[in-house]
Amino acid sequence: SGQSGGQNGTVTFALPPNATPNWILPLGIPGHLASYNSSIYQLLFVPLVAYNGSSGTVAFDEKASSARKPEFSADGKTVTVTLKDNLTWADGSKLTTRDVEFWYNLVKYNKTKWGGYAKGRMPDNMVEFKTIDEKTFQFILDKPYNPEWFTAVQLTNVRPMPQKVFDKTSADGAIGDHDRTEAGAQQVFDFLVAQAKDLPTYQTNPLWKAGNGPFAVEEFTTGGQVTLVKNPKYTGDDASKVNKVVFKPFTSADAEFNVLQTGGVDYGYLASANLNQRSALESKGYQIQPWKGWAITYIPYNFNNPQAGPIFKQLYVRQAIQHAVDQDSIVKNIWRDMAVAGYGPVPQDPASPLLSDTQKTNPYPFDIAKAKTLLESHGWTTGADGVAACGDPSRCGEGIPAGAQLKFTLLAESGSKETDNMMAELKSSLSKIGVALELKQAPLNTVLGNSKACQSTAPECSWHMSFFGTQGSWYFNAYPSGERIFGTGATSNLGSYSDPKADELIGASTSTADHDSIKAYGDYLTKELPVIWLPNPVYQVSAVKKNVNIGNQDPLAAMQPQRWTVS
Amino acid sequence: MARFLFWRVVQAVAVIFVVTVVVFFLLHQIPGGPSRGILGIQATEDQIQAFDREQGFDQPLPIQYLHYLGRLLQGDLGESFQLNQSVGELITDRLPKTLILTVLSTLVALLLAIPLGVWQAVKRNRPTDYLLSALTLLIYSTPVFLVGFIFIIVFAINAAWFPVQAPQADTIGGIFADSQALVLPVLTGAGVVLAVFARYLRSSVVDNLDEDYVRTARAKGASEKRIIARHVFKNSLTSLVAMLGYYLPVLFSGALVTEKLFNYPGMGLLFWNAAQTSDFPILLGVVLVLSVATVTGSLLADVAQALIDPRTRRVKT
Amino acid sequence: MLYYEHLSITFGDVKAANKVSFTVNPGEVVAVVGESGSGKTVTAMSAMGLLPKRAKVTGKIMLGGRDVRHLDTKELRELRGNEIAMVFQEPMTALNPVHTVGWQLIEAIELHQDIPDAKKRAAELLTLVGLDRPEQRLKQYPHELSGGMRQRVMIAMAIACDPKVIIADEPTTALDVTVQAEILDLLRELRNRLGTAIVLITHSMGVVADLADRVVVMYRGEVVEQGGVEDVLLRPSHDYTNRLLKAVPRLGSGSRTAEEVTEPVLRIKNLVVSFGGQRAVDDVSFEIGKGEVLGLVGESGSGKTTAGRCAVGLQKPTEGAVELFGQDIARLSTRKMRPIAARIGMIFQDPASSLDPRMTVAECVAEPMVLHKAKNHKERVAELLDAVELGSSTKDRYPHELSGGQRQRVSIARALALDPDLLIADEPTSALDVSVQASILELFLDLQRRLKFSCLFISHDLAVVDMLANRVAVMHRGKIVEQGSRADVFGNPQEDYTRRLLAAAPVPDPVEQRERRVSRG
Amino acid sequence: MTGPTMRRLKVFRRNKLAVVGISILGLLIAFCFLGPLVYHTEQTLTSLENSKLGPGVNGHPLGTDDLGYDLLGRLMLGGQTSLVIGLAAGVLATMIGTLWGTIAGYAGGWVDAVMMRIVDAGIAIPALFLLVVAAAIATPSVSMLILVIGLVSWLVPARLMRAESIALRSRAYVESMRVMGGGSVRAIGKHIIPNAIGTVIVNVTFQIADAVLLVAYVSFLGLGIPPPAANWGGTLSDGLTYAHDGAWWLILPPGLLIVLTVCAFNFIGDGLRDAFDVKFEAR
Ligand SMILES: Nc1ncnc2c1ncn2[C@@H]1O[C@H](COP(=O)(O)OP(=O)(O)OP(=O)(O)O)[C@@H](O)[C@H]1O
Ligand SMILES: Nc1ncnc2c1ncn2[C@@H]1O[C@H](COP(=O)(O)OP(=O)(O)OP(=O)(O)O)[C@@H](O)[C@H]1O
Ligand SMILES: [Mg+2]
Ligand SMILES: [Mg+2]
Repeated sequence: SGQSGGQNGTVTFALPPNATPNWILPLGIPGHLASYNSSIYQLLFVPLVAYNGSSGTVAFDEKASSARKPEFSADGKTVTVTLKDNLTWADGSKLTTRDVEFWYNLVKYNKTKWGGYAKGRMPDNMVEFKTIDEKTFQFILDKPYNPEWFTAVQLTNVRPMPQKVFDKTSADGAIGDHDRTEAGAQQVFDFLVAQAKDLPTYQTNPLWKAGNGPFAVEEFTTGGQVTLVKNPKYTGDDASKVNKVVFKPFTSADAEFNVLQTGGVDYGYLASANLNQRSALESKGYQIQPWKGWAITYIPYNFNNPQAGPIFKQLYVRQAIQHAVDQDSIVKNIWRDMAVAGYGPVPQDPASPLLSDTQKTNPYPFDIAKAKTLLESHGWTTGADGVAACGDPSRCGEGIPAGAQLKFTLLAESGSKETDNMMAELKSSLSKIGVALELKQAPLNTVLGNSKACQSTAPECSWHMSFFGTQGSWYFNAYPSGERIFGTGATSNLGSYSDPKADELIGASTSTADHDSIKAYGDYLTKELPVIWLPNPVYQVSAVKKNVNIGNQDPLAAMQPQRWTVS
Repeated sequence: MARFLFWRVVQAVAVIFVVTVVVFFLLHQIPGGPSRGILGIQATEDQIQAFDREQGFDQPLPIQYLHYLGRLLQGDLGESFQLNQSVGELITDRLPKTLILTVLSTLVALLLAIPLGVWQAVKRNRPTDYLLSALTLLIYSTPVFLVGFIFIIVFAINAAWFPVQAPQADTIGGIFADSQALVLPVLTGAGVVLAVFARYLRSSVVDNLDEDYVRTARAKGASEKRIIARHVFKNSLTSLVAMLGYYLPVLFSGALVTEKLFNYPGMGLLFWNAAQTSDFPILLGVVLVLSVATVTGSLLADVAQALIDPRTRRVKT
Repeated sequence: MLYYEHLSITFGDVKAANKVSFTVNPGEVVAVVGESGSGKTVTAMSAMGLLPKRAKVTGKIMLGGRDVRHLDTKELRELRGNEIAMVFQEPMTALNPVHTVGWQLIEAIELHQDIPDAKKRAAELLTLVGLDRPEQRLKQYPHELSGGMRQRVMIAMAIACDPKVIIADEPTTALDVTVQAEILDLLRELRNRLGTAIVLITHSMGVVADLADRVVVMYRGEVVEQGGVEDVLLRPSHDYTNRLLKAVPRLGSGSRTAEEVTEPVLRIKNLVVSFGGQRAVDDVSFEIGKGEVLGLVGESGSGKTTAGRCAVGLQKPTEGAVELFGQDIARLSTRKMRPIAARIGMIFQDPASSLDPRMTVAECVAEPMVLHKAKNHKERVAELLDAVELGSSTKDRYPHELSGGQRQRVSIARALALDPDLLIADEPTSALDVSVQASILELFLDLQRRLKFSCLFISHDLAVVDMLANRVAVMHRGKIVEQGSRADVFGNPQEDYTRRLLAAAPVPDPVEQRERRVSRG
Repeated sequence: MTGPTMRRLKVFRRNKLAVVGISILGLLIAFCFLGPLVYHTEQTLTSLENSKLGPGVNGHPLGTDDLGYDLLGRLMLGGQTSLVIGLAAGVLATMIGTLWGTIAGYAGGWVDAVMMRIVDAGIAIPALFLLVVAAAIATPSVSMLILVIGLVSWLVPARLMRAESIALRSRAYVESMRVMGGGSVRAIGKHIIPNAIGTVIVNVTFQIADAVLLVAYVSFLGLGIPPPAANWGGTLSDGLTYAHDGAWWLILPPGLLIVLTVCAFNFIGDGLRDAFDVKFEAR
């Protein structure tokens, strides 16, 4: 069945297991930020600023945005944004600055409930929203910012919403300017969230039919099946070329692969373990297209762990460990080339002008002998049990007692063959330099829950290393700065890495406009090894029917189905 | 009888209470807590704290439990952390699906196991019996996931006799309408218990054939067929049905595998995914529903035995 | 009607029946008697073709002119229930527990007859066997009926198709004498009315005397004597028949006397035991003096065993008190109970189940000594086994390797192991045939005379009690209706129930029994 | 002692399947525990360049798996885990279940009610749940799996033994012992458990077979012992990942070994059931 996909201009897209869409309000709240939610609602409500990497590099995508490229004042403290002229909401009214202000007010007065909030960032860093006219407005910022960073990382979160439909406090309440007072904004926010929590009504609730995007909801089941149809009222310049997109949920990757083999989906995926089936799938009318991710993958060291921390703080130890990771072999044999070796904090594929030369060349290539020498020259000797122990504390480094062993536990995400094998390989190759890893496995959520940034005295600080990157450890917004993962005290800096120089470089990368600042940051952390760098796997290995043209897949893990074509 | 029933119900309620306590406290022994995992790596400290406050994780465990119990007594199973639905909704959504599959699987297993077991009993300790014993054991000892996998590869992908997925409809009518798609998952599910039923029935029929009433029936001039069908069978079946009550948990674990392989989102999968994402309210809800089902099952089994089958009152030799 | 000619049946090496020949004529009742295991049941069953496949059969079994052995399955089925029917020994298990009585009766009818209203016929049959409210009975399950009722249902099933021959295998062993009398009357009436031939297998010479026209005596698989009932019972010619008849205890042959109880070993006061509201024992009081045997008699289910169990603390009384050696056992802790336990012996109703199948005879007998840390087990065990006339070869055998009579002796030896002052013996002989029973009673009397222990002797066999007891208590529906010296109770009963009981007990003399029956009315 | 033992042996030997079961089990044990002494392989260091070699290639009789481990050696190693877990968990479950059920049945009354409601609660909590929680709290290891599997599977033997115990406690030989002044410990230890030994032994074999299967199931769900430890179930479920590649040698051998083990124990169980069945010879 289904040898020719995309019948009647319909494309069926396979969702990954356990990622069923369940949120529709363009304001995300914590816990409902799965990428498929935003992928779907941004097709209904056009974001202010969209980035996309399908052109080959990650760049501003004006067609998918509701504004033209924002302009920054010379002092970097004022952003001026002009909305596009042709976008209208479903009721025919035009998109205006009021709709942006509505969003801003809701976020300003409800920032802690909003999913995109982090202290010091939006809306904290926006001092004022200034309406210039119906189509133009300004954000006044608290200090100068790198325009590229601010647009890519901050403004992408702004989602204009139809104020004339949304600005009410109950389902049959009157539309008003409730958002302009704090109390009113909170009521409106709560009302909208409550509506969004009523999943079974997504298909019928008029709120969700008010959008201005290229698609409209036809079906949104509690089981996670979502059908979007081409929005006939769409007035922008990014109109859909397909009639219908069906997002189909799957209970497991195996089940999806079985369906794929019978041609049951137009745009699906397969595990890299099944890549040998490539020709079989191709003969069934599929094309295999790796979907690269704008991400990096790594294993954090817990620098605050009382025993292992002092060891991890030694750069030579981190260097020795990095030398012992055979990334090329892992990429080739375990990921079957569906991953790219990673040497530093900036995504390496697709290529970007932000990548430093040091990171491109890999300062710590796979070299067991060198790794061993590094350890031995610092006073470590391998014992009868094959584990290196510190024989000379004066050379081992500060805080490492004599007899301390290079024995660590690594808590890794379960459920993926590739990860299992990568961890087994890591254990095996580290054992060759006298580093003993004890592997533990747990579901992703448990791994994350267990790998908290912590004070060394806290009981939850017992973890040594953890891996949660089966699909990439960290996905960047359009601009790959590292303030949230390597900045001192940042929440997602799980291993509590702290280096004043790194903090300085990070600060520069987010506030100055040139690419040198981020390259300098990349160069430093590539050498400093705040984590074990690992190959970054693709977002997914896609299998797409040959008659469905999806263009390049967006490394930011978003989708532009309106640009797909069916022949 | 009424008194007996009353006490058994009281005990059943106590059992369910114990189950909720055990499950609740066990869940909270999982180190790390659910918030970081639920909110994702990108979540900020504030959000994590807000989440913990909202869910009451900052309170002592017994207090949390009392809150849970309080809501439970009002019929509120809570909200899923992650799925944007209430646990009650999720379960009413998924339970019928799993029920369809398990009930059909059990029926099919019984339909196959009954003639098999009876025939083996009639031919006991003869080559046919040995052969069938070996066959049922073979099915029994092949892990479910392998059975399902083989079914899919052979009958769905290569031969294309059946669809690779279980019915995808959301309504019960829709599921039954797609009956062809039910075949493979139901057979896989049946495999789990078929052998157990067949073996159990065989020994039960063998025991019953030794009973004196069989001799009485023969003396009346009843044919062997009639004796098996009308006399022995009913005796063996009542004990088999009594056993079914206790097989719910086994069926449930089997359901998970079938649901995963055949893209059929039921209770097993709901539970499994919740376990993967530390979605405590769902875990608690599913375990609660299952324990109610199991306890009711065993209660019904006990009552049925006490009511229908006077042999349970006799001291067995 | 039915005749066996040189019938032999073997199971492996066991010759269960050897060249058996006898005839049963229409309207005639032939009793088959003989010791346990002599082949009575297998011989009878062979006529129905119901022997297990292992059995090897030679000879002729002629039924209505056809040899049963040469019939095919279908013909056999036509025969069973239709021409020849059987009433099995165990009414408890012979009925299917999950079907109603009506269902099973109607099945028996419809298998052979095409009657439009089988249900009505079934009700008629129940009336015929003397059950009241037949419509209601049809809807009941076997476990809702008493043993006697079940036995009658079995008979109703057997006569459902007016068979020409009925085989009744010990139809009354499980029943007490009053019910037994009713069933025998029923069988007699059937024979008289329908001219049915009846083969009656039984241990009880009283039953034989009551019902049989002719008697066949079997011994070790062979027929040793047959003839008219008066000839065989009154003028036996074969040695075994003689022995058998001698062993039958007779009422009125007892000789023991009663004295005033001075120093009671066991005293039961106003004992009540209820099971779920039903009073199994209802306000019972009695005492047993030193060296005295109290016989406790009464119909089945009257509460004898329950009273005995209370006496040793196995059953908690609902009301009332039990005093052993002057101490109220309800007030005693488990630890204080131990020395008292050492002074009591108990023989259970069923000898087979009171011995642990996984212990040797020596271990079984030694167990009380182990429990009370007595010394010199080995010698004592040998001594005890000697006393109950079990050779030393039995010492290392397991219970299942012994015969019923031997097992009974082991449990007597065990009960006597610590030289008890009180023995509770609950129907110690009910499971045995008369010849074995006789030797055990002999032994018991001998031991009791020598060791002078007190004894509560429970039995529903009046003749046995007559032989052993000093005093007798009669139980009926949980109450003691009469209590007194053996001679008074049996010789001059005051209570109506006692009189009925005595009258219903059949005597093994056909002439006398006929007279008794007539006078009973 | 010789009498019944010999008789049982005779009955057991007459059951041909049981004899086959014993032989298979012997071979399996030899394969897993003696095999590695003869056939040495690398089972800790991975060898990615040698991954998934077919049978016979590079001196690997059964080929290699996805990490380059020699499969034959891996099956021996994995068999040790599977058999040890199966045996230990089966025995543990039966031991706990036997004691628990016997005591509950013997004591009766409210003790019985409480103990059996605990069993009910145990049955009502899905084993899967306990496995998931256990895996989240501690890393799965051989001893942990034994413990968890043992703890989830003692419930059925407990029910069985309770029924036996109730039947046996009212047997006259137990009562007579109590009349003689014996206590509960002796009643349970000397009379009840020995007389239910048939049930117990048969149950052990079934428990072991079930435990072997459960280990496989646990591995399939990713809750098994992390690498480089191996067990048959893990090898099998890993192999399934490559089934579409046609890597049959990763599936067939472990699958066959599991089937053989489970069948062997069940056959033995059947034989033992007959051997301990007093009615058997009468049939
Ligand atoms: N199915 C059987 N298999 C082997 N031996 C049997 C079988 N049935 C009966 N026997 C043997 O045949 C012999 C005769 O048994 P039968 O049942 O006829 O005795 P019986 O005279 O009815 O004794 P009872 O008075 O105790 O009922 C016994 O030795 C018995 O052990
Ligand atoms: N454990 C029990 N539970 C309920 N009812 C019981 C129990 N034990 C005895 N009974 C009932 O108590 C009554 C007396 O029983 P008991 O065993 O004392 O009679 P018995 O006089 O010894 O009879 P038999 O001569 O048949 O041995 C019967 O109706 C019996 O059904
Ligand atoms: Mg007999
Ligand atoms: Mg009694």
